[in-house]
Amino acid sequence: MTNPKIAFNWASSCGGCEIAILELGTKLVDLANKVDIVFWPAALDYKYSDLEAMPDGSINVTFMNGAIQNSENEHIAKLLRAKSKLLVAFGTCAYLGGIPSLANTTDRDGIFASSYMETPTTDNPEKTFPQTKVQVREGELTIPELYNTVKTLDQVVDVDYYVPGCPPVGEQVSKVISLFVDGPLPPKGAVLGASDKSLCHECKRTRTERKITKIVRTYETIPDSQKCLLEQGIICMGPATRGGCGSICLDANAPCRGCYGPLPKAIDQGGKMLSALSSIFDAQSEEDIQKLADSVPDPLGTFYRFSLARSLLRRTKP
Amino acid sequence: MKRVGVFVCHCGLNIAGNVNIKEVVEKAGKQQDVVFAVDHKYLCSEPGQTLIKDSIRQHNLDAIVVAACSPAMHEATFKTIAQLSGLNRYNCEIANIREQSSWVHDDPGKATAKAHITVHQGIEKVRLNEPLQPVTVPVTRKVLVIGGGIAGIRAALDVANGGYQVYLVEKSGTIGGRMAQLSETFPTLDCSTCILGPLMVEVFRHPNIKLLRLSKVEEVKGYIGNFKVKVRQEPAYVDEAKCNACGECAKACPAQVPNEFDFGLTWRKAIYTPFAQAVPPAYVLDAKNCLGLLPQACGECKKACDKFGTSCIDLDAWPRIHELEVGAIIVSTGYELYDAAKLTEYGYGTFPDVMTSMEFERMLSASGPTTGEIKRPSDGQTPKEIVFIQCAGQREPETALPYCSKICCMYTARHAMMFRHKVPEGQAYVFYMDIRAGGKGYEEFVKRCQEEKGLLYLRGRVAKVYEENGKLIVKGVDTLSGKTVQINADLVVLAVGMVPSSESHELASKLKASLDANGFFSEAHPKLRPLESPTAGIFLAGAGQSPKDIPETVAQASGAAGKALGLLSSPTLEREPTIAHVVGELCSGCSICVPLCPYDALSLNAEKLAEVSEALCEGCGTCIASCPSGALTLRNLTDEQMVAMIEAIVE
Amino acid sequence: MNQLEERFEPKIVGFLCRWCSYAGADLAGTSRIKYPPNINPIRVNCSGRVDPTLVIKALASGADGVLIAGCHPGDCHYTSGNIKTLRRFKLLQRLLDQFGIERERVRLEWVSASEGERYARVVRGMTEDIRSLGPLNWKKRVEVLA
Amino acid sequence: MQSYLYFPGCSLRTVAKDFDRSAKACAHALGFELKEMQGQLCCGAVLSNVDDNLITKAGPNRILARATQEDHTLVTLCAGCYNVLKRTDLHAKLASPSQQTINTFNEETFNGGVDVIHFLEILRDRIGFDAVERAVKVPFKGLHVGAYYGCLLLRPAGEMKFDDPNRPSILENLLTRLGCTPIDYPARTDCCGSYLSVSSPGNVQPISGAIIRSARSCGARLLTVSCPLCKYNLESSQLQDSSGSTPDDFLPIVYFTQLLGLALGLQPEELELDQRQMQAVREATTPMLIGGGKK
Repeated sequence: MTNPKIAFNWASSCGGCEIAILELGTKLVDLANKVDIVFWPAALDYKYSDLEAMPDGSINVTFMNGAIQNSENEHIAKLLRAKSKLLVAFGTCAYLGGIPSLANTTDRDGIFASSYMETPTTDNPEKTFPQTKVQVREGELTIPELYNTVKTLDQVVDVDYYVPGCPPVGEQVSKVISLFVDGPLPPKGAVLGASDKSLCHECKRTRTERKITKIVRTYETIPDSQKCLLEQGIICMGPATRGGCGSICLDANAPCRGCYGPLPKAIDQGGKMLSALSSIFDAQSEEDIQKLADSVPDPLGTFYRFSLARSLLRRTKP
Repeated sequence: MKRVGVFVCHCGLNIAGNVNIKEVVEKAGKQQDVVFAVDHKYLCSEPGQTLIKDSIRQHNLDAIVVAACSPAMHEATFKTIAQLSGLNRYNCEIANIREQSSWVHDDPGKATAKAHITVHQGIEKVRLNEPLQPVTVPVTRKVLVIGGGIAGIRAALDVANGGYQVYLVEKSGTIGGRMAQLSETFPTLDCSTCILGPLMVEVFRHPNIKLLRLSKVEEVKGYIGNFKVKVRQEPAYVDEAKCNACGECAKACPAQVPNEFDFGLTWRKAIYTPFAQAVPPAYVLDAKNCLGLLPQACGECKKACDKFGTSCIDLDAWPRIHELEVGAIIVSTGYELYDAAKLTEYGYGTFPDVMTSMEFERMLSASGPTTGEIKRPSDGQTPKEIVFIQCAGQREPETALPYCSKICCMYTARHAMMFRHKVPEGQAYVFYMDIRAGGKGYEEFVKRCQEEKGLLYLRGRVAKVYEENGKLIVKGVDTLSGKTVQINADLVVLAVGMVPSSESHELASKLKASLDANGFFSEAHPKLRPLESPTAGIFLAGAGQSPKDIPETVAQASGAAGKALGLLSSPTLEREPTIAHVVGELCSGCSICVPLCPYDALSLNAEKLAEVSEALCEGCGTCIASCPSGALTLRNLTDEQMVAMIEAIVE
Repeated sequence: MNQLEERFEPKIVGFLCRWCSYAGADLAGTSRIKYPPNINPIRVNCSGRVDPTLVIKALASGADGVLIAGCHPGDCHYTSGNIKTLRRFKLLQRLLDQFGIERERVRLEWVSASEGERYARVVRGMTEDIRSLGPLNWKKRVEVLA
Repeated sequence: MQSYLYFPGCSLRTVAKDFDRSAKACAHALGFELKEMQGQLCCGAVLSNVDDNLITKAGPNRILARATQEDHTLVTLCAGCYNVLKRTDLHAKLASPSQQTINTFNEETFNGGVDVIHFLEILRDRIGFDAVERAVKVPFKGLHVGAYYGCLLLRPAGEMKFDDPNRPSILENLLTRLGCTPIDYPARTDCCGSYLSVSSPGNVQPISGAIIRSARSCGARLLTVSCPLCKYNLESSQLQDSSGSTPDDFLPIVYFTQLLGLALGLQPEELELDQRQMQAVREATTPMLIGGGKK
């Protein structure tokens, strides 16, 4: 029998997920013996035409990372969906929108304005902005159209499985891939390569009393590496975030930022964390409560850093 | 997949008058899982309840929604009928389409639309309800009575006579309360202390009553049937058992203090007995006014007691904390007087000869400052012209008390009559708004006074009182003749209103019992449950709940005692099972929830996962809102149900 | 008249605590105090039950406004559930600011069991404020700016 | 210079120019200015409390709606305007159905939110009587003056919350700082007769006459007021006949701003005090101490 055909592709992403796969190192070689990699633009030379040439459903499983932020992302997503039996949203961007979906706090014009006008290093007196089409002597050039709102993969095509992580950690990646090689596969829609419990469950730090008297930012202190960061006033998304990452950030004495996404029963990762955090504010009077609430830096960016596109509100008010 | 039935009540025209019942029924019938929908004129009536019962059987429903009045009214009734018809009582939901629809919206179309949404909400919720069994808890068969006035005394005696242990907590040095300060009582004019005294003694002697004087409730934990109460008792410095009230200590005491029992019209010593009939019949040392205990400054009382008395004084006594366990609490904290100095138009506090009715009451009393003679505070002369101002600072929503204290018409009539008896040549004027003399023999009594010679009732209010060469000029209006009147009076008596005890707010928050807008304890229902606070297990008696006269107070006290006895009659009681619980496989043990519980019902178990104690949880849901993993849920008010209801509203 | 008919009718989701605010709303009913029908209350035991996520959920699924009402501070039937609500609300306000949702749309009010008139006033005021803001209509807005 | 949005009202444009001008002068001397608001109207003079006669509320609502364009604090001098505008704002806050009717009618939406304050409140709460006292250049010595409040500043007390309706003290406290000897008399909060002077003038004389008698009997040599209508009634009740000639024991009435002005060292002309009034002030003041110079 022939090896299963697998494909990797990236949409709007930083490329970290690609690195996460390369991180498999020698395992990658063993993998190559078990599967045929039929499409992987980031690592090997493929053209979209190769992909278009493939018959529908001919790929066993495609790992797609990155959010959907422009017409090209969407086009390829649809193409890969057609060509693949199984489509996996690989990495937090594809799953929840990730960092790119913070762009949902503005829109195309806003992004253009800041990138092509406002940044101090930009000098653009002619006010030149990207055009989807431009006529040159050789003919018409086109580039993809940037969207106003960043979407998750499953907001444009049907997705079978999700793998969280920014990026997914090494051993989880190999587990997930081998799962597709050896099976058995969980029911459709499952989140793979992550725990169903929050990071607190695997956190080694000690907890004493759940209360927050003061919000402290990471640059303001060197936290006690043994004690719960929340109790030291550092906003740690751990309580509202899936474990499974091996709590690498916490081991580096840095707080969890929430990249593994919401817990199975949580309606909205940001909302849940906001409630958990404010519930344990150590303040009774309205003034004190106001002070603490005001001292939380950038609530939207803090609580929805990785999940804005998959949140209840999805973007700021248009 | 449930089979839901919807029952819509007309409530006569209360709902049907403003809501299109037919439309509500039709729309309800179209909702998912609804297999039967019907309306009835009065669902709470016997035929109405039978209709529900029969329909449940016929259409073998396993959940019902009753669209009627507020759940505060008949939720229990409808849940019970559901249960009697073989349903689990928690598969019954109430949709409030009266108080919050038909009664508050003018446009019938809109009221109907809202009623429909309300019913839809109920359907969505009941579809996801799970059958529950009540939580059974034991009952501590003892009662705490707070406040030793006539209400507390009556209630304590009734419970004690019913055979149960009573703790009677009184903040002052004696029981008796306001009634002990009264001279006579209307309408029969019998001497107040003569009828109160024996009851006080009965309390003192009763084997089932433990009297804690100089005591205050410090902390209340637990819930109906199982309250844990901390009571702080200040030391009397006098051994009740030994003291024979000889009074030698007071003779010896050098410290003079204004006597609060006479509203400062007389003096007492720092060691004293509030009044002759005080119970317990023992002296009290008031540490605040003693020349000094720590370090001991004087000690004359102790010397005197050791010399002539029973050497029962211990100046090194300490406060005591009593930890009581009771099943029911009766609140009888009584009333105080509205601060007359706030009524600047009458000049109380500025002019010595303007006094309150209670001060006048003391003056009438044979045990009072003037041993019953009427004299002007300013110069001790007998007043010839006296003005009584009723409703002083009452029925004045803008600036003072919005309500009527109910008893002033009666005692003012009595005061005026007593004045006439004591000063036959005197002339009394009574300014009133209208006479409220509802009660047995009351109207007749007021009539008698009004017919007295030298006693003039003027219907109208007093605008201002001011002093002019030795007289109090009272300017008012007589609305019957339509003329303004001016009276040059020697004495002015203000019938100031009753206000709840100044400590009732603090006590209420300890008891978690709510107060009304005027600071009186609120009852569970103004008509049907006037003896109970909305907080289960807490009963109300006397003027702490609303202004009352003595007969009413006594009646309510006996009623509250009856309620308490009813509660104690069974060794166990059932509690609502709609409480929090943890879905173990979802909990990560982040323990955000643990410190949030006001009842310490949350803890981490052996596997370091959150756990709820069913006996302690009251089901407030604060922990649920904080749970970042959705592992905590409130039985029958889960997030899924909340979302379903939200969608029913916005769709 | 015509203009009255075309008037935009806000949809307001109410979360009323059972002991104070829901009782207050009932009192408004018993006293026949009129107020706009734009609010539909959900009865919760304590305002502390109201997870900010549910408020966000309501706005996201089409509500024009959300009212959370509980006992006055110090009067909470469960001692201090309302204070926890206040903590969550203050932070939620800042989050909604960032999402561009006007403060008038989400309010936390203390309404005691004896304040029927106050409840009516709150609902009137809120309905008017939101009416002048216009519909929120979140789902549609987001789709339009895909 | 701190500037307050100011609404003078009709009387201060006509019969009570002296009140308006003296107040502005005092403000200037005390280091703030009264900036008149745009689009003034009559305040309506009386606020109807009934719910089926809203027209009287249309005017004040317009005024406040317009004031919000410029500021959220509005200063008044005339006790009448103060009473009407402050209460209009309170009623508007209730968001009652009738308020919506008014707004629809006015086509100017106003739902409350203007802090209507009286000139006296600036002195007491914003500047502070201490500062006022420090600014006094020519303190009065032994000027026995009676403060007359009338009703509109104080009542309805629940809404005005200006001072104790029965024993007010704000004017006395101010006068003391100016070196005056305020005298207490029972009638200082009685009604002056108000608009009866229009509908049935005959009834005003006894009412305001009693006030004058009460003040005089308690030793007042001068009365000070903050309401043009009170001033009118109290003065006219003393005139013997239509000729307007005054009796010898005529008790002069001045606005509190005029006394304040004198104490601040302003000239009688700036305060529009005529000869007769200045004469009265001098007579009422212990002679050798007139304008006793710096304290």
